[in-house]
Amino acid sequence: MSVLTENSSNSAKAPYQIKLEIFEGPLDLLLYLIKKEEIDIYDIPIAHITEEYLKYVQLMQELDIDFASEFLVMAATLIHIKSKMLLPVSTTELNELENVEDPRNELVNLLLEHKKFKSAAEMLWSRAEVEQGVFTRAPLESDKENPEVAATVFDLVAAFKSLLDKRKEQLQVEIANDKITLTQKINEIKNLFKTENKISVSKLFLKASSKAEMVIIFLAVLELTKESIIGLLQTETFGEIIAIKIHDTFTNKANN
Amino acid sequence: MTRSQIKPIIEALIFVADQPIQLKEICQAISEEEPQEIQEALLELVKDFNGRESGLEIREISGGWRISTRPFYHEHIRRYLKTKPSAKLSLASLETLAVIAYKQPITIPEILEIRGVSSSSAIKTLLERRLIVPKGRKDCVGRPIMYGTSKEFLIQFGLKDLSELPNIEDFEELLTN
Amino acid sequence: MTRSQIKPIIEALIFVADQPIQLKEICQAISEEEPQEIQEALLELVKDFNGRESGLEIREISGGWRISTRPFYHEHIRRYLKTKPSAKLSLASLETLAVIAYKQPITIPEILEIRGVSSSSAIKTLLERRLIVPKGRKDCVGRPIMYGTSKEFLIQFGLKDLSELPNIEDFEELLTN
Repeated sequence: MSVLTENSSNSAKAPYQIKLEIFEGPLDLLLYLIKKEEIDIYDIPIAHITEEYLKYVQLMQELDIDFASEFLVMAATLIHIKSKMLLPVSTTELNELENVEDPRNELVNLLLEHKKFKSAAEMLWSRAEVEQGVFTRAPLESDKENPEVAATVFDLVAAFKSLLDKRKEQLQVEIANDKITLTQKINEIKNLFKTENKISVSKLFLKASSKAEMVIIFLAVLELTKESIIGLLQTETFGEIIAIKIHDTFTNKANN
Repeated sequence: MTRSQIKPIIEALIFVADQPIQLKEICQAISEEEPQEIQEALLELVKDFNGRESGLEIREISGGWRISTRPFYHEHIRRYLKTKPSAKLSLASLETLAVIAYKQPITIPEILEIRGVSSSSAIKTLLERRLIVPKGRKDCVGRPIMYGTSKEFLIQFGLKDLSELPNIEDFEELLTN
Repeated sequence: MTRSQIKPIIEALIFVADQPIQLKEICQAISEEEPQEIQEALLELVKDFNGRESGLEIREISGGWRISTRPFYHEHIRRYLKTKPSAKLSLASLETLAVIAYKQPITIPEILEIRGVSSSSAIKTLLERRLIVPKGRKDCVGRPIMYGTSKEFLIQFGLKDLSELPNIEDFEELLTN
């Protein structure tokens, strides 16, 4: 997440100095605050840091910056720790002071762990920097004896997924192609009526080679009925539906 | 630069070039030095490099310079290339393997339908590498052979059993966008 | 064979291999000699080869041996190849990679716990760059996929093997000092 933050020290008087900070997550933001306020990580003034933290979260909200829900979870954690620290410690607890767990411990451990991995990332960064300057020989003829792509299970899933996606596209294209043939279908049926006066609708469907084509035939019949070029006739309930030619001049139209 | 500073650069350039590299190209890459000086450094480098008791040599070939193995060692090289591990797959084989892994048991016509292209040579490779095995015949016209993945497949992809095979949902979030 | 006869063969084999070649593979190609003798010859070759004033070096990387250019000469090589350094990983991706490298095998929820933030886009990048690979499933609710680093990781970060990574606790000392 990127956040515009005000420059801390003289924000009251000087006009806000805005600079861009990158916080990868709540732990990053906390580490930033600890560094900025020069706080001892082993003795965090939790009330103060919570206040500072909430200021930033509020700022993000005000600036309408899209930030991860993890930031709010951490805010809740901080408030929880703060409230625990405010609770009076009973005398019996005081007697066994060493056994009383500091409510900040878990957070401190998280922060230290996070910091370690940040340093490890920097180590990787500088290693990569060196290795980027290292080149291996150009491909040789003999490499081709093994024309290969390294493969892991991730490659398997990715290959399978892209095949499925390709298929989905193809199906869509097929349906799209069929849509173009609605006019053709209408003309086809019109042509049939040049020589016939009535045709059983189920016979029209028999010619369909796919579900999609059946839908197109159905649409074509509806279209022709709407334009009163043909009429539909059913002599008994659930009986055969017959299409009958009604528009006498349509053959001439089609010939034009 | 001194000559002993120029020589390693030339050596590195010859090494990374995918064609015999020409003197002209070397001079372009080391533009801060005089071509005359570079040519002399090159000749000295070749003499040094080839003077070692080495399996490699720098040779002038079709107007350029190239590092290659000395013919004397070709027998051992051939022996190595033959046994070269082949844990890797071509893209066609990988795709076919993916279809078989996720849709097993599956027949060749069914694979054809999913991939849209004939996969017989990929299937041959996969069989040779023992990544797939026949799993009986399908009860339909022609009774085609069905294929599935093998134990070797599990080993090569580091899976305990087929249930460990990641499914698309596992990567949904990662594969989209 | 004498050692000075074995060394050039090993050199030629390292050159021909298109990925770091393992001692085991070298021994298979020179089967007439004892592995012990071959190993000693290899180490002597590396010492000789790298002792020269050369633009190249033999390095042990990702469990094998490879000839590559020395980093010092990258500028001239880039000038010749006309390449720019490939896009580097973001620090966020590197942080995720560091967590995976030190805690492998590790699941996405576990990474989230350590990093305090979801890492799916970083994981996607790392998978695409082949720096990490799925390593089976964890035996717990939901059986999430576990991830670990790949051979390519070792190569890109110039590591012999994972044990060459500095100890993570050493970073702690750096912090406290």
